[in-house]
Amino acid sequence: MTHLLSLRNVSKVFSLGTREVRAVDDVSLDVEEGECLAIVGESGSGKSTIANMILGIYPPSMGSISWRGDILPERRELRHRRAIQLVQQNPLSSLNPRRSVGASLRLALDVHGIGDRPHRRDRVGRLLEEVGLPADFISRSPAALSGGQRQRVAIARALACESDLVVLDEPTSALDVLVQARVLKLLAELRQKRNLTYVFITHDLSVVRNIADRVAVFEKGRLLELSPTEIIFADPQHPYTRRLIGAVPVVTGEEVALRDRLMENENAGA
Amino acid sequence: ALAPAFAETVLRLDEVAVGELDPGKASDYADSILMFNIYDTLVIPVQGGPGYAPHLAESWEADGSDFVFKLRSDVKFHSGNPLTAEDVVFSFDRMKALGQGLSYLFKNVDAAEAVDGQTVRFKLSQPYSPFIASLVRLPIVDKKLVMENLGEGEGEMKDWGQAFLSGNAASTGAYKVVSHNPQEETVMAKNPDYFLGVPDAAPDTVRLRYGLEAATVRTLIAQGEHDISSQWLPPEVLKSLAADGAQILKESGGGAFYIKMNTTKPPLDDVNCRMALSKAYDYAAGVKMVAVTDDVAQGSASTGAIPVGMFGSNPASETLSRDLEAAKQYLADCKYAPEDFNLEISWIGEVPLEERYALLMQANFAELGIKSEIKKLPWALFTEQVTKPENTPNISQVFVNAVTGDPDTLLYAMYHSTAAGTWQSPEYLDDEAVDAALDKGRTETSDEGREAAYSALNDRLMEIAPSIYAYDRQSLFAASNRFKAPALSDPDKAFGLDGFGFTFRLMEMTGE
Amino acid sequence: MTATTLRIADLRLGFRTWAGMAEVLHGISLHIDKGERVALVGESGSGKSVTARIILGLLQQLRSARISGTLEFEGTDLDRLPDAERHRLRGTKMSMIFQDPTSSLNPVYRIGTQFHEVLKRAEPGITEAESRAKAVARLADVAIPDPERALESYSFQLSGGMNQRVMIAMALANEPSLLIADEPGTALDVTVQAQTLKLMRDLVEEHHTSVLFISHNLGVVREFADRVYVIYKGRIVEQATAEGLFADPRHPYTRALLSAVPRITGGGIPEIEDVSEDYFQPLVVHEGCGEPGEARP
Amino acid sequence: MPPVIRLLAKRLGTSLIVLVGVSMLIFTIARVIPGDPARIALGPSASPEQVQALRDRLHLDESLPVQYGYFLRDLSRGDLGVSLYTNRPVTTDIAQFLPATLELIVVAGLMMILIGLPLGVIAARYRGSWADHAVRVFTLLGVSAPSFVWAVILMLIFAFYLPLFPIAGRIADSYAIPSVTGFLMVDTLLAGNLRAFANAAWHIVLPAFALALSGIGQAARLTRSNMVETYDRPFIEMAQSYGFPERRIANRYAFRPSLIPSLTIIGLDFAAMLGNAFLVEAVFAWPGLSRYGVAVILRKDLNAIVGTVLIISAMFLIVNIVVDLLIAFINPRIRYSQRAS
Amino acid sequence: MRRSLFILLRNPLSLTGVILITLVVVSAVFADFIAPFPEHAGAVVDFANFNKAPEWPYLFGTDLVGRDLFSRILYAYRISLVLGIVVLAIAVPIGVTIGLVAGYLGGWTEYVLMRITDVFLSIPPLVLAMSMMGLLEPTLTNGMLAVTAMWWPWYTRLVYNLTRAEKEEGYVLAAEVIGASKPHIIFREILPNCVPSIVTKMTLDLGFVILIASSLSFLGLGVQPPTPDLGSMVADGAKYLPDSWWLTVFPGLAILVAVFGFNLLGDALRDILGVDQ
Ligand SMILES: Nc1ncnc2c1ncn2[C@@H]1O[C@H](COP(=O)(O)OP(=O)(O)OP(=O)(O)O)[C@@H](O)[C@H]1O
Ligand SMILES: Nc1ncnc2c1ncn2[C@@H]1O[C@H](COP(=O)(O)OP(=O)(O)OP(=O)(O)O)[C@@H](O)[C@H]1O
Ligand SMILES: [Mg+2]
Ligand SMILES: [Mg+2]
Repeated sequence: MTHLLSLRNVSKVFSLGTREVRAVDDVSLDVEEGECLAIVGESGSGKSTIANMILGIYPPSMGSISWRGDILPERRELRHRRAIQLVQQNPLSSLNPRRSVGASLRLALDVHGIGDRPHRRDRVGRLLEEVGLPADFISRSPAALSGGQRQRVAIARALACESDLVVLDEPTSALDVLVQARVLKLLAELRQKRNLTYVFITHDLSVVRNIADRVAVFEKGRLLELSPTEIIFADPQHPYTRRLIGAVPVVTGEEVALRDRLMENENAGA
Repeated sequence: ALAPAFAETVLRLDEVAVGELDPGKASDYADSILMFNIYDTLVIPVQGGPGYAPHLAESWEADGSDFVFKLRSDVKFHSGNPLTAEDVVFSFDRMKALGQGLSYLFKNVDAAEAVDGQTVRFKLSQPYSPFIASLVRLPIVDKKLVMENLGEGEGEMKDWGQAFLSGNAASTGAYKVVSHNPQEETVMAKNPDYFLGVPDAAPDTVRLRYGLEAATVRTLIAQGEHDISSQWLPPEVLKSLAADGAQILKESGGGAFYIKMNTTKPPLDDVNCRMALSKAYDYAAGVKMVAVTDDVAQGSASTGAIPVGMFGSNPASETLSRDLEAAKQYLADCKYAPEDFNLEISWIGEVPLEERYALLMQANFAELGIKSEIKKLPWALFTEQVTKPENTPNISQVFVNAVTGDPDTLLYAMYHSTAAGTWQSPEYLDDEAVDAALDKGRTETSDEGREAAYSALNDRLMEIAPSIYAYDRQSLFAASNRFKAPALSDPDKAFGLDGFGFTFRLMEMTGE
Repeated sequence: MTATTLRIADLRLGFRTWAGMAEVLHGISLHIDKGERVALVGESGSGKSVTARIILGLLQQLRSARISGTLEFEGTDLDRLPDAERHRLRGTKMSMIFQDPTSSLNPVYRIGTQFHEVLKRAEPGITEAESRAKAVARLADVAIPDPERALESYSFQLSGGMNQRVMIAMALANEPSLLIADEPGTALDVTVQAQTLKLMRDLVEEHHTSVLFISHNLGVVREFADRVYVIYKGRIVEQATAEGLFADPRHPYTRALLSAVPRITGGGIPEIEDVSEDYFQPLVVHEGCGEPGEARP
Repeated sequence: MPPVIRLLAKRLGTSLIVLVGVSMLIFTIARVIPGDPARIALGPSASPEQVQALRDRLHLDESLPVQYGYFLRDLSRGDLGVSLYTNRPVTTDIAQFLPATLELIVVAGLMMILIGLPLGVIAARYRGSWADHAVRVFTLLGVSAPSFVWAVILMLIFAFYLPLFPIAGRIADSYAIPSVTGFLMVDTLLAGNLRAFANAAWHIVLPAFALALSGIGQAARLTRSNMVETYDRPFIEMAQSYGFPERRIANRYAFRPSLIPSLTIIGLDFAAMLGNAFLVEAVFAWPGLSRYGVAVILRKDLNAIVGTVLIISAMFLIVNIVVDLLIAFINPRIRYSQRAS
Repeated sequence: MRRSLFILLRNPLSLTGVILITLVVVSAVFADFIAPFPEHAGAVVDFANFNKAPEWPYLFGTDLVGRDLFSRILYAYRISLVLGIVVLAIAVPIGVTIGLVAGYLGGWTEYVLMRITDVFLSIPPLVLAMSMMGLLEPTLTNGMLAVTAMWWPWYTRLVYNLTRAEKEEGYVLAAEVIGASKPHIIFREILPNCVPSIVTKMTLDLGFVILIASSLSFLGLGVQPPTPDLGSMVADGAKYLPDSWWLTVFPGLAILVAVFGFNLLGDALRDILGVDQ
């Protein structure tokens, strides 16, 4: 059986003048068709670097990435670009402020020649509706949208390519809770409907708990553990994972209980 | 400090940049002032009359085409070296070898040789009557000093002392160089050991500044910070200064303002076209432009090719004037139609006054239906462009004067066919009658003979109109009242050579 | 009866803009007793930060701002105070901590220099040496391992967590009676944030400092605050003790807010509206949580 | 401080590359200007043989790269060739005229900093007030006329109508100051002649101010806009919330970080003065490099053109390196960071 | 639109700028109708009325060949504006393209392009233009070329810095992920975001081009007579100070007014377009 995407011994080294930073260190993991794989870790742990390598923004320094069994070349072909899409953290900068919503969405259609020209406009309208926005947003400029709306446009853009895999790099961390909830809901629904695969990058474990099938925990560029979500939260193997979960601010008593239980283990383990 | 009565007297004047101190290269007005005061020559012009008087030479004799000079024995260079015939020979050889500045004046001199310590012989290749006059342009250099200071270069004479002489003097003159900065100023001080002595009244120090703006000079004089302006002040500024009480000094050294037409390029290769232009030019307006007061101007109406007062000139009363009708007739005879014209009228960037003449011509010629465009040329580029007839503008403007005071030095370089292609001769005139008259003028020895030759020349030049003879030039200087300069204010004490009026030893400081 | 450190009544704020007047605060009232930790929670743009800035008197300088209402600090009406007096309160009696600790410290001066400046607020004549000794002690309080070195450093040479501690040490250095914390540490990693919040909580408890704690994160508020005001679009919609609020949220907005927080125990994402008419329902005050001087329900 | 040394080394390297580029560019330009330099230099009466001899001496008949090779060879010996115009080594000429220009530029630069920066600080601190508007008008006027127009206007007012300042020159004739450094204001002090120093200073005021005006305007505008931006940064709000005195916030907390981006541009302005000095010098008869520069270009004096431009560009690059070092000094981030940006 | 108006009207200086520029442009465009002596823009000589102080009908006096200065200044504006616009029309596309390409592509391309830019930047603009003018005949066209040669690097520098900042923005990443071509990203995505800064700088520069052109003609390298040119008028008039002050003062003020106006307008535009720096 081939995985949808697999990373084999992938490392990424950045050189800063005389110093080298090993942002990702010998990571191997597979993404299965249709799943939502969460990648969690603290700032600087290499999450975005992994995402960028998956997207082909830059190649790995070592190791390989393969798509449905084929190793991806350094210069991606258009079909690979189309297959893997991205939703970024900051909805403010991810849309070109000087182009209308419609123009940003059409770019994907034009580049990949999706649909015939005259019908592309309608297609853009349908995409907007699919993410819960009125079709007349086509001519709006991003500046006239709220954060949540922008994030929906960004999602629509990822959908436009009819891709198989969407990498979501902290897609909701800049949003208010209410808005976050709705965007997460939308993402879950779309996954269902379109049979999408997600790589969901976040530092918010409470989000992960509610959306991911499997969780990969990163620290300083290394993959610490990778397990199904249930298992991670029931019985985290790594003290670092426990610390992460223990630090999540919570609002209900049950949650406190779970946290306390994990912290106990942690103390016992130490 | 010293009491005012004994205070050092300073004379301050200015000229255009840049002052050339090397006698082998000196050529323009600023250089002349330096040469006439720092160096001496074998002869000098007679004050208040025509002719040349002995100076470093006690006497001379012409021997066919050879000239033999007897030198004074009491002359010492600033270095203390005595003046000998060797120095004269060296100065001549150096001038010829460098081939720059006014060396062309000595084309007809084959060699100079020292007969003995105090006697020099010049051998001319042909009879050349202006030769004596040319000698005022051969400053005598201190050979011994120069030889001690030769710079890098090839051959026996290396650089001929060019590096040394560009910043130092090796001379006998009434003034010594204190400091010399070719961009800024030359400071000169009295030479107490001058062989003729220097009167006490003459300025102790002279500061010759270069390249001051007209407005600066105007204010400096008004504020008592400057003494003599250059001759290049625009008439308006002279007017303002005169109104403020400045004295106006003048010098007419046999020069004129010529508007020169390139006779090799269409349409001005046709004499009728040239005649048309010279008839269309508004002479009266041109003279009015340089008027300072009702009776003083930087120029007077011209009468022909030769300035009034020189051999061959027409009487002062026969002034040229505009004749548009005649111009139209000439134009009708011209083989080019007016619409074929697009005259390039150039003017020298360093002489802003010429811009006005360019505009005047443009307006004048437009009345004949002739198009023209005005082109500003820096002097250096102009002198280079005129070396090729095809690069030479249709019309150029130049002020020319007789560098030795002799008409030959004014006219030969302008109109002889062999002299074509210099800033003086952008006409590229090639006319047998003119050449013949010019050759006659320089070989004739009698005054009558020369008068006749140049008169014929004048007539011929009026006939074929290589130039528009715009006006006879007179140099005006605005000056403070701190001194007197008889050679520049009293016609009876004037010299017939441009720049010689600036002999500082003849000036008198009078105090504030 | 406990003394009230800060009392705000009917505070209104509008900004003049090119599109006319933009009303930001629609008459909010709140108070903080001595030693009490009060939170102000609400979504982005609801008016939390502007409230903090008005308390410090920073917004008053802005010419486009129009402010009305009462501000009382330790019993004195701040608006009646001469400017100089009011200015003197800043950094001495009131101090503030900001969201992003690293960019809140001046990048071109050493921490020690900035600390000295802060200490001079309370004690203008303080010498370098004295201030250094004091700063070292304060930094030790916030568990900075090598305080001497930290003082010699620039902000960009320290980690975000360290800078946050430095900020806390500075804010408490002059023993203020009111500390305003505007989303402290939300720019930091969760683990670091949790640690510094705990540290801050211990310190203010020790010094009996009153705290106005501003946040959009209900979880953080629950761990830190005694009492909570929920603000929605410039209006306080619910006020209650922390316990009371989380146990029994009564305003529709608060309820929506709470249910929108994903639970670490799982349970999926609930269906929620971002905006609803219900959110504009009038203020709900829990028992014993009313404003002083007002009739309590 | 190794990072600073590394920064310096890197900037020097880059500057050297740029300087080579400059020399190639100007070398080419100087050689394709129409006209025969040898003919211009020797004048109309020189014979063709003499002209050819000079052409040979200048290698004018070789190909351009070969000529450039000769140029580099001479340059490596510190020899920029001989000026055809003054017949002196170009280095001598430049050494003679440069100090006057530099003195003018240094004084103007000081004016730019000492007047421009405080104006900017005031405008930023009182932004929106009448003081801000007044500064804006003043600085805008400063940048709105070329320095020669200001030179002429200042001269007209303060030298002609109100003869408060001298209208030309560097010092009154009556002072004879031995030239040591070429900087009159330094030489007068070295000579211990305070009156001469005062006189020289008095001469330099108008030209320097005319030259500085646009720089003052630029510096003030830039400082203002950078400071206004800095005022929006969190650390200023923090300083305000701690009640630091407004003056201190303006003069220290907001000013210093704002200076960092301003300095780069101030460095460029300083360099622009090198060019503008040409114009001001012409008006005030200031015996600097300008007249020489204009004259050599007009006379196609190859060596002098290349030499002058090269020296001016080198000074420009040096100024920029100095500015970079200054920034490194002010900005601890560069001083301590491992990477040199 | 309403916001722009608000910003303009709020600031009296911006309004002044708009008014001044309107005046300048109107006088340039309608010089034929406004100028009392339109023919004085060319080669006219009138020695009966030369060097006259301001008096009716010569509002600003006459020059040394008797031409009305006021008329000549109006026509000089025309030349200056044309010059400014042409120079920018050539320099801006060149400079912007190089800046975009260097900033976006990085690596060797960036190094080479930016060092070339540095070469042009490190020759003082006036000196560079002078050398260029020495190379070419002093005509208006060549004047424009010379000014263009010294102008483009400033746009390269500006756009290069902007591009490097924009490159980090998410929308560029988004376009790359989609697979958009480099030209598309450079010209369709990044360039539009640089436009406000470019337009603002162009407005400011229109003034500066006029300044530089004046400086060139002050040195005698610019427009040739009889075409009126503000810089040469100041330069030529300066010789007649203080007596014939009008020859210098009015052209000088004319430069001041135009450049001042463009500066104010540029400032206003910066506010309206929300350009920082
Ligand atoms: N282009 C780059 N050049 C140099 N270093 C880089 C680059 N991109 C990332 N790094 C470094 O690599 C490490 C990992 O960065 P990365 O952005 O992947 O972290 P992250 O987990 O996404 O963090 P965050 O939660 O803050 O987004 C960091 O130390 C970062 O400084
Ligand atoms: N100077 C100002 N001029 C105009 N409007 C302002 C100004 N400052 C704040 N506002 C507006 O006031 C409202 C409240 O802003 P405030 O900063 O208090 O929000 P907040 O609750 O702190 O939000 P966040 O969680 O995003 O920090 C916002 O809509 C903001 O746009
Ligand atoms: Mg990241
Ligand atoms: Mg806030």
